[in-house]
Amino acid sequence: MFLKEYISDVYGAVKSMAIGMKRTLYYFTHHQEIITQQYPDNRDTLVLPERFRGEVVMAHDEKNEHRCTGCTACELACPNGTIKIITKFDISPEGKKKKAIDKFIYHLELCTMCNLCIEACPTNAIHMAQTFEHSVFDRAQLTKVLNKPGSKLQEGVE
Amino acid sequence: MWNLSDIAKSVDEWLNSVMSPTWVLVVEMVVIGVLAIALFAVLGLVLVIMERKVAAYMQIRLGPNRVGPKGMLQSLADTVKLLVKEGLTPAGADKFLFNLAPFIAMITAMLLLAPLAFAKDFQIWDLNIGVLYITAVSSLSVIGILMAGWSSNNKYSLLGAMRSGAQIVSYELSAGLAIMTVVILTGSLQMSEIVKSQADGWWLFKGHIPAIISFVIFIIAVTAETNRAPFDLAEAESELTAGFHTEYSGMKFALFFLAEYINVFIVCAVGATLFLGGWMPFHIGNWEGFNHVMDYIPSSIWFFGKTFFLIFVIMWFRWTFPRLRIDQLLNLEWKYLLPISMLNILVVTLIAIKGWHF
Amino acid sequence: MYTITEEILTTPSGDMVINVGPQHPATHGVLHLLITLNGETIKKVEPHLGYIHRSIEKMCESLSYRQFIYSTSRMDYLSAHINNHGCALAVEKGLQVEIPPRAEVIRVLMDELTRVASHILAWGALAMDLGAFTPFFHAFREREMINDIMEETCGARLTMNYMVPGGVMMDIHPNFQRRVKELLKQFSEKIDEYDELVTYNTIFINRTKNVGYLSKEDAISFGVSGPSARASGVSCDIRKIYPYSIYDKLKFDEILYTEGDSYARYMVRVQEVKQSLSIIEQLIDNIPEGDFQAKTKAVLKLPKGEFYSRVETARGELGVYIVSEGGMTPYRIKFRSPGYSNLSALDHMTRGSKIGDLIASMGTLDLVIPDIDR
Amino acid sequence: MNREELQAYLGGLGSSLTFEEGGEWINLFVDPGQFRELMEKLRNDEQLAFDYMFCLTCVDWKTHLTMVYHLSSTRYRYNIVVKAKLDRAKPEIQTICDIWRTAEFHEREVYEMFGVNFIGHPDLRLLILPDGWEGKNPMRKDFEDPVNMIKL
Repeated sequence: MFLKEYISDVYGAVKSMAIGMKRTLYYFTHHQEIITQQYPDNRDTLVLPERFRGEVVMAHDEKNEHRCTGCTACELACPNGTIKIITKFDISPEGKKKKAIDKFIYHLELCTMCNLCIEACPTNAIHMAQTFEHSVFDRAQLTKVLNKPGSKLQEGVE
Repeated sequence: MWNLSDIAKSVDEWLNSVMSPTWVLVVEMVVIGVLAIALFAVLGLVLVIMERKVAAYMQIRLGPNRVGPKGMLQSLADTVKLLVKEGLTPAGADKFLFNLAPFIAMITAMLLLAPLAFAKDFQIWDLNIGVLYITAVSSLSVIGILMAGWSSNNKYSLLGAMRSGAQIVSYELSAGLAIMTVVILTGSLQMSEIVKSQADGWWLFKGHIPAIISFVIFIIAVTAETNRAPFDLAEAESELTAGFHTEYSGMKFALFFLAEYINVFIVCAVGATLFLGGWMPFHIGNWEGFNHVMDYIPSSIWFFGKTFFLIFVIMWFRWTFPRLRIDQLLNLEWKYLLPISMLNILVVTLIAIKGWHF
Repeated sequence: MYTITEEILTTPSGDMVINVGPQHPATHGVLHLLITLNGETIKKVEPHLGYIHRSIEKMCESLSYRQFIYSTSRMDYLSAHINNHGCALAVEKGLQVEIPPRAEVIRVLMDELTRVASHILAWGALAMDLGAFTPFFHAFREREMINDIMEETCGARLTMNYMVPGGVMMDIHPNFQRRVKELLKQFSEKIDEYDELVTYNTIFINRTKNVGYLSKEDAISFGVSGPSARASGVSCDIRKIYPYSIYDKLKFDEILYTEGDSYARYMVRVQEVKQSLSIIEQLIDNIPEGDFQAKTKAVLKLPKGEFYSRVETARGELGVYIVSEGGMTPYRIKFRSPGYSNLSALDHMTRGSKIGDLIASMGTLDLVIPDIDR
Repeated sequence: MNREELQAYLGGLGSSLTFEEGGEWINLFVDPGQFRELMEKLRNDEQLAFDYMFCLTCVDWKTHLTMVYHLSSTRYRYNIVVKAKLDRAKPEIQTICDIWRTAEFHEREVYEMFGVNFIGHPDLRLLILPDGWEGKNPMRKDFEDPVNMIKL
C-alpha cells in the first residue's frame, strides 16, 4: 500500500520532530537546568579539587624553610626539562660542607603538569598548586625560582 | 483610544494643512522610508538577541549576559563592531557584483514591507494584489544570494549559492500554494481584506484541517525560503564553512545577516496575517467579557505578538533539528510538500465553494 | 588573476577541487581533505596529514619508560586514560610485574569513564556536524561531570597521566564512588533525551541511514577497528577477543551491527555508552582494598625484546609496539593509532555520495586528528 | 592450531623462512625477495586467512632496516609478526597495499619516515611531511634537526 506507507511516513516524521521539539521546549522553559558557570565572576567561590595540577610550588614554613635537599630526582623524572636545580655548598655551623639548593628553577612554559616530579620527590618538598590563571604578557615571567630568597633546608630533612 | 492609525491620520491632516499635496506625498515617503529603516535596525537588534537567548536557553546555558541588563544590548555592541570592521573584497572577486549583492538582498527585504498591515488601518501601501506582490518580490531574494555566491570567487560560496537557488525556487511553489488556500477562502488578494475576513475567527480555525495543513506547509516552506535551519544549506557551516557569505566581512556581512532576520520577520508577519488574523484580536465565540478584554489590547501588539510567536517557532526549529541533505531537501518539497499542498488546495476550494468554513 | 570561473570553464569534466580543512568546522581539528567534486557529488577524497604531527614516536625514544606515558595522552586526547593504559600494559609485559587488584579495577573504571565521555562527545559532535547544535551542549553536561570526577581523582581534566607502570599514580579520591554514582543516576535520567533529540529524529535518520557504507570485508581490509568496524559486523572488541586487565571477568556485550552505514556506527556508540555504564555499575561498589600501585624499581629497564599491547580505545584498537634494547629508554616505539586506519577508509566510503554525506561519515568515524598525526 | 602447529604450518609456506624465538607471537623472518609471495599465501590460505593487518612499521637498527608486519586472522584469531630485513642504503620491498588496503597509508608513512621504497605502491607521495621535504627521513636514528630537536 503506497498511500498507507506515505501517510505513516509523514506521521512518523512529524511525530519524531515533535518529540525533539518538546525536549528543547522543556529546557527553554526550565531555566533551573542551566549549568553555566560564570567563571570570572565566581572566582571567590571557585573551589578546585586539592589534587588539581596547576603548577609546581615549593612549600615554605613560617621560618622560611623548605624541604628540598637538591637531590635532582625531580629533574631526572621530568620528561620535558622543566626543572633545573642549581646547587651550592653551605658551610654548617660545625664547619662541615653541606650540599644545598641555590636555585630551583621551574619553567612553567614547558610544564605539562604530569605530576612525575611530585611522585619522584623523596622529601615531599614540592607539590602541585591549584592555580590555573597562568597567562602573562612576557614568556620570561613563566620561568620561576621556587625557593624563596634566603630560605634554608628544614632541620632533619635528609 | 488612540492608536497608530489615528496618529498617522493626524500627521497626514497636519501636513496637508501646511503644504501642497505633492509635497505632502514627498514628505510622507521620506518619513516612511526613515521609519522603515528604523524598524529594520530595531528588528535586527531585537531578533538577533532573541535568537541568541532562545538558543542559549534551549542549550542549557545563559547566552549573552554582559552588555546591558541581562545582555540585552549585546547585539548593539556587535553592530558597532561590524560597522567599524574592514569590509574586504577578495582579489579575484567580481567587485561590482560582490558589493552590490548585499544591497540587493537588503532592498528585497525592504520592498516586502509595503503591504504589511502592522495595526488596524496602518499600512504603507494597501495595494489590491498584496499577496501576489509578496510572493513575487520575495522570490527576488535568491538573486542577491546567487550574485554573492558567484562573484565571491570562492567554491564554497558558489556551492552555497547554487544550493540556495535550487532550494528557494522549489520551496516557493508550496509556499505559494499554502498562501493560495487563504486567498481562495477569502476571495481577495488584498491584505486588508484578508485581515477583515478574519474578524469572526482566524483562518487557522475557520478553515478546518486543510487550513492547519496549509499553515504547517507554509511554515516549513518559508523556513526553507529564508534559508533557516534545518534548511540552511546555503550556509551549512559544517559543510561549506559559511556558504554564500564566506567572503563577506564587516558591514556587507551585516547586511546579509540583517536581511536574513528581516526576511524571517516578514514571512512570519505574512503568516500571522494570513492564518492568524493579523492585527485582529483573539475572540472566542460569544464570551462577551473575554472578547472585550481582548479588544482592549492595541492591534499593533496583537500583530507583533503573533509575528514574534511564529518567529519563535522558526527559531525553535533551528535549535532542535539537524540539517537536511540537498537531495533530501528537494525530495521533501517535490515528493511531500507539493503533492500534499496540491491536494489540500482542492479540498480548500471545495470548502470555499460549498461554504463549509465558518 | 586566477578565478574559479576560469577553472570551471577550462576543466572539461566540470570537476572542482575543494579544500576541506585544515581549518574547517567539520574536521574537528586540522585535518585537510582535498575533495574532488562534480557538482555536489564527491569523486575523490584525499587526506593530507601532518599539520599537528609532533613525532611522539621519535620523542619517546629519548624518554624513560615512566616518562613516555604522559605524551600518549596527547595522541587521542579523548581517550587519554586508555592510551596510557595501553602503554602501561606494554611496559608491564616487559617488567613482568603483578598489578594489584585494586589498581586493575581503578584502571578499568577510569577507562570506561573515558569511553563514556568520548562517546557522548562524539554523539554531540556528530549532531553538530549535521547542523543540530543543541545536542552538543547537552552532551557536555554529562561530559562535564566525568571531567570533574577525573579532575578530583587524577588532578587533570583531559590529559590525566594517571596510569603508571605497575598501577595508578594515586589512590582514588574519597568522593570518587559517590560522584560516579551521581553520574550513573544522571545518566539513567537523561539517557532518553539523547534518543529524543537525535536518534529518533527523522532528519537525522535520513542523513545517516545508508550513508558511508562500509562492508565487512572492506572494514577488515582497511584495518578499521572500534565502533566503526563493529557497525560493519566485524567482531573486533579487544576487550572481548584478547581480554586485558580484568575485562575477562566483567559482564558486558560486544555491540555488533551489520548495516555498516553511518547510522549503525552511531548506534554502536550509543549502545556502548550503556555497556560502559553497566561495567562501571558492576565495579563501583566492588573496588577491592589494597595497594593501588605495585612496587617497581625507581629506574625501569625492560629486557631486550619486543612488547606489543593492544587496547580498545574509544575509537578502536590502539597498539603499542615497544622495541627494547635493554636500556632505560625504548629503542623504537610505534603507536598503531585507530584513527589513522579508520581515516584510510574514508575515501572508499564516500565516493559517489554528497558533501553532506562526507560530513556524516567523518562524524561517525569519530576522527581525532592528534590521534591520526601523532 | 596451537602455536607449535601454526609455526610448523607456517614453516612449510616458504623456503627462506626463519623463526625468532620468544615474544608474544610467532615471529617470522622472510627474505624480501620472497616476501610478496609469502604475504599472498598468508592472506589467501584457507587454514590461515590473515585478513586483518593491524600494524605495519619499520625499525631502524642502524645497520639495517626491519619491516614489521603484524597480522591477525579474524576467523581463527591467530596473530603473527612477519619481518623482513632491508638494506639500509637502498631499502626496497614489494608493496602489499593491494592485499591489505590499510597498508596503503601505513606504507606511505613508512616511506617518508624511513625512506623505504615500496615497489608497486600506486600513490607513494609524502603524506605527513610538508610538501617539498628534502633530506633525511625523520624516524631514522641518524636524523638530526638542530632547529626543532632540543636535546635535554
